Amino acid sequence: MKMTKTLVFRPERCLMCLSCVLACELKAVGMEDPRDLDPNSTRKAPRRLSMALAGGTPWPQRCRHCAQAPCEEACISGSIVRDEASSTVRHSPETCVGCGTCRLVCPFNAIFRDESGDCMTKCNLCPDDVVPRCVCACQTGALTLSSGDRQAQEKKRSYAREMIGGRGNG
Amino acid sequence: MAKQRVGYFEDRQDPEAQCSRCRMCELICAFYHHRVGNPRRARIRVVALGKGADIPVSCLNCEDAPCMTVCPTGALQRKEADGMVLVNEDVCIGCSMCVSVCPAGAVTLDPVDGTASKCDLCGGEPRCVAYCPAKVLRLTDADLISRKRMRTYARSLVHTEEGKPGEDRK
Amino acid sequence: MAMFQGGYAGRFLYVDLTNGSLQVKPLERDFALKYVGGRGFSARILYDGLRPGADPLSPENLIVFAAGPLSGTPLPSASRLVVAAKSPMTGGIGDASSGGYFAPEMKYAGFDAISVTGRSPKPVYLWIDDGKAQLRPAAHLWGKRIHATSVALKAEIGDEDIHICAIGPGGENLVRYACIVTDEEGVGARTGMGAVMGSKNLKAVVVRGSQDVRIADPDRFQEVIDAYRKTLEGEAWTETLRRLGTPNLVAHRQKLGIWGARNFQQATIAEWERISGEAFRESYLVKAMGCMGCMVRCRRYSALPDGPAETLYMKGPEYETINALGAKPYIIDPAFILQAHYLCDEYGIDEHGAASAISMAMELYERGILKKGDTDGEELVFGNGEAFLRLIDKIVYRKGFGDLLAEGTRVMGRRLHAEPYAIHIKGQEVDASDPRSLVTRALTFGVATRGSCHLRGFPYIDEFIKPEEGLKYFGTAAVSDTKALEGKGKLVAWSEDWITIANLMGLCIFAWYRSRTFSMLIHRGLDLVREAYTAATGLSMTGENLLRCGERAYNLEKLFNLREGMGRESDYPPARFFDEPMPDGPGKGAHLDRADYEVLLNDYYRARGWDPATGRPTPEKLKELELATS
Amino acid sequence: MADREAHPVGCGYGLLGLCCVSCLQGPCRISPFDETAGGRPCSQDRDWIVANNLMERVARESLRTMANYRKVLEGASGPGKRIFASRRKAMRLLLSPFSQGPNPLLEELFPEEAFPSLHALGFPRDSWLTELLDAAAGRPPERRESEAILTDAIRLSAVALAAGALARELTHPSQDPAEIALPDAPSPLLILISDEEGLPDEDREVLIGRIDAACRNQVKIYRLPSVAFLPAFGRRVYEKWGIPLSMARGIAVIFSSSLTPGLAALALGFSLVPIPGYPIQGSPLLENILTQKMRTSLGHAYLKVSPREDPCDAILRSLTI
Repeated sequence: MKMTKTLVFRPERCLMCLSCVLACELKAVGMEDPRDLDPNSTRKAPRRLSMALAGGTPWPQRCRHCAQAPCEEACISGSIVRDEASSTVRHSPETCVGCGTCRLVCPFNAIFRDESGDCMTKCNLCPDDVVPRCVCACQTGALTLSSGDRQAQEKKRSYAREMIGGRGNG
Repeated sequence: MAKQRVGYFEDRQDPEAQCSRCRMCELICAFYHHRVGNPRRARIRVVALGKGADIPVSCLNCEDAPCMTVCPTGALQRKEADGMVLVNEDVCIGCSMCVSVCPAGAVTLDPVDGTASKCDLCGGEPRCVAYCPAKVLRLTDADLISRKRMRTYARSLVHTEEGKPGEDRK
Repeated sequence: MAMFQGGYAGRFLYVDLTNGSLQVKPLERDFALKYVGGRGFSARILYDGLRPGADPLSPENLIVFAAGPLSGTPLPSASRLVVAAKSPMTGGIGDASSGGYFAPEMKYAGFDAISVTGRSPKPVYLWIDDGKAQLRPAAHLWGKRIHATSVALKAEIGDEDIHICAIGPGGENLVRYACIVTDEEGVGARTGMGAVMGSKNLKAVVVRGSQDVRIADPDRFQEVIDAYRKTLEGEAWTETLRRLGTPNLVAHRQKLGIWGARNFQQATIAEWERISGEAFRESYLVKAMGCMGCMVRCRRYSALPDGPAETLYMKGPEYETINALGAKPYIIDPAFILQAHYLCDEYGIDEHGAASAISMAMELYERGILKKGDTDGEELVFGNGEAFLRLIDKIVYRKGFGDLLAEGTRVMGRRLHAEPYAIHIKGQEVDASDPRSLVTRALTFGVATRGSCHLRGFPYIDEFIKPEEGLKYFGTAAVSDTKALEGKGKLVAWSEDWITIANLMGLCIFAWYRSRTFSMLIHRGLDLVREAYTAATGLSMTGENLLRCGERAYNLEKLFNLREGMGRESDYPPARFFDEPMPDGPGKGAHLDRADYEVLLNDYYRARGWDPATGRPTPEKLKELELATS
Repeated sequence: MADREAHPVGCGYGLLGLCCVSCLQGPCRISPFDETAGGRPCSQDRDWIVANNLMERVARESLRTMANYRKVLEGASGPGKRIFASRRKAMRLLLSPFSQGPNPLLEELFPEEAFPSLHALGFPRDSWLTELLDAAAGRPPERRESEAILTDAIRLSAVALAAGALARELTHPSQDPAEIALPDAPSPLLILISDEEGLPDEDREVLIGRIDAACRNQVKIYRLPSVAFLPAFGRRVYEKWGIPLSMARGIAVIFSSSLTPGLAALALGFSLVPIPGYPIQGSPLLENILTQKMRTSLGHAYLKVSPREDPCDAILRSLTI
């Protein structure tokens, strides 16, 4: 889990425009443009990313790709595997039997049952895309692909600057 | 005794009594905890702001710590009422919620173990304080910073005799 | 990785800029045991990789960035990086070392050494991210000064925690004595490594890593760290070093009267207090800085108010800066020294190179050999600061007279038929002091493999070694008498091997190796390093083996120079030190005696086990050092 | 955000018309997939939101047209511009909120026989302002069916079209619509209208050229400067061929950044190919009304062009139905 890419969220930039949610759903049904949707089909897209308001501040409810993922341990069919190279927890729908134990153990309610298939679904951080679809759709840069380490360093930097009163020695 | 943390106390008039970015604190911290040389796994990081401003930043031991409240598995706890917030490695699942909410960015995920890693005061007598060649890191109680800033603010309100505003006014 | 329990990262990176190939090769165990690291690796790689007679500024040349086995470990002051290549100044092997954070970061990225050859068609920089290396276009960085380059790189990569080894406009325009600047602070200055990078169109090497540097035996390593800390308390040398940094030597030079002022025509400076360590500490010092893990913190960080609004912040003046920019052109003005120092670091050229070339031109101008017409109308008299600054710009962009100055004193001597005024050994300007009154110093400068250099041996051991220690280690008590010749060969040979150990391990010569008492020298220099190496890497190492590794690396460099045709005749100080007596100061009237120097040189060659006539290591010595291969 | 070109990003909700900003609790964005998602204090469903967005947009646009109409009307009452008092009174009535009963001018512009689809869809009863106020009265909390809102929008756009035609009549009396040359036998017609003269746009000209070239042989192409000609065109078709527009299988391709011209043309009986398309896909019900239901009941319809499809193919496909 070295200097790898994970989703980093900056609440002060989020407008709750939900474009990320729509982009993720469109990717789930394999579409590029919402207008291609067939109006009569009642197929629901699996909801892998949703935005919640935690005490007034926006908060993306999604898979956080934990290092020791409870869902990985709970999965009876072994279809949830943590991929160290890209530090993401990958779920493969083919081998999933749809028992739902992962949904029970996930502390973030980030795993849902996929209506169309009889299996579960969660965010796999768009393995085939260079940049995940939700990051692409976010216009204000609230949702970005960087490493947790760098986010911590940025906060340390702003804290340090604030601590010396911004004078930075003249 | 009051809650403790590692504080940075510099004296801008004395060239030796300021952080000289030798990063010995990072090296010795990583060595004490993980027995390796790797500053990225240290729990204290020196932030270089340029123009001679280098500030070591580590856990502030907040009163109601956001990392404790947001941790889904309760891995971040205080042993005694006024002790340091400590990480329980076996319970931590590496979801990096604490990394997102920590105001000073002092909590990071350890690149190798994948669990949260933050300052734990080395069990009472921190190594970074012992090994800092400039002796600018000291074990202080957590709310000292505010008193110091109150004093500097008060001093800035008082006009000195020659009519020049207090040195900190700038 | 499994080959080493710790210390070594176990991987070398070989880069060929012509076809952009990046190869990672493992580090063999016996290669590591024989050449240890740093200058050992670079000497071996250069010796094997280069054919004799290759032009230093051609794609054929090879530049090696090498870290030591102790770089990256929490051992204090294990921060030195060695950059080596065939030198455009001397034509032999050249290396420069610089402190800061680059070598440790290289280890965290998983590489012990990086070797770059070939020339890239377009400017590029090498970006090493946690074990993966790639070449990225750097056309937008070409022509930028050092600070601007690192700001642009940090913005492009989007991370402040990266470490950069870059060249400035000086290196790009192939100024012979261009230097390499790491993290805008550490300067690998001597022997023109920047020009080699410039000739390869390599603007910078940028590195970031998060891998562990493992320690084989952590508890034992902890003891070494604590032992080292104990040696620092109450050590006079480290106390002055922390208070004043290297400029504390200004007072020492004035006391001994060994300045190289006015291009070595004057040995003392009347108003030396104006440029002493105390003066700089009073008016310009911001704070003391330290390289990675250094508990001595000799680095200075100064601020020079440049006009009402702007203040120039810079890594402060070292003693060499004051000696080069202050004494040689005899401009005794601290503000000027800082201004010129800031320019040299931003442009990426070596202060000694520029100062020697300009002060030689000043001497030729005062003697009438150079007219106003030749010097683009500059009034080149000693003490003319404005002309000096203008000439620096001309040197960097090779405009007019600057183009000749950029070639260095040796080439100037040939072209202007003024060899006696070119004070250099093997093409490298004499730096630290005037050795005419101190015999060991002269020998150390003379035989240094990278040209005149005070960091190759430890010239003033004879000032504080006690006679009984001399007897024990060097077989003769006369060693402690600075004037005597006897035993000095063995002393210089020993101190060269002993200092090479620092460059092998990646340790800093000031913070770790310097001391005013010989017993502390041995304790820290051999015993603690042996302990640290064994604890870190798990490979057993003894004191004698350490010295032999140092000797092996040194002999390899000597073989490289011999292969380039630099035999015994290149081990002589310039004619001025023999013919002209010291004009003033305590050593007034002293000059090197040719006969004495011959005796010294023969003594040194015999101590080294080299053939006195040619200076070539004898086959027995090569077999003893297991260098018999080529 | 790295490969933005790979996924051209417009706001998905806006394109579908599912972003409702009509009250201060909003904006609420309804997911096209999940009926219940997207917090809605007013708990309206998707169809109502799409219809409401249509309505608000048409209302806003008609304001501009009617303001222009009023300015022309005041200008026309000066000396030397003789129009019969009764006609001016009727014209002014088109704007007043208190007019009772149908306005004779509307009858004159849209005769029953020439435009049966307009009468079926929702013939504007009296004046613009009454239409607007009735439509506004239907806002929440009274629950108003989305279909009703759609007919309000059509009625409003028809009035706006009428006002546009009358204003043109006053400003360009000389242009006699009669000389539109129609072929003798009824045959399919293609009307290319671009009312964006003010905004030069090469892509649009190129597209028009392509459509022109592609459909030249199958259909008779007319290039009209603005939608105001359509009522006269419809009447002309009825006089010459005796059949109303919707049976004449006329297709109107309208390049416009506003909604009203297209909606009015659709009401008059043209099959509509709007470029860019209208935000109605968000509600299956409305889309169904404007496409299938209209096709079956009235013979012409709104032709949906999917984003990556070339408009020429859509037009050719609709010609063959």
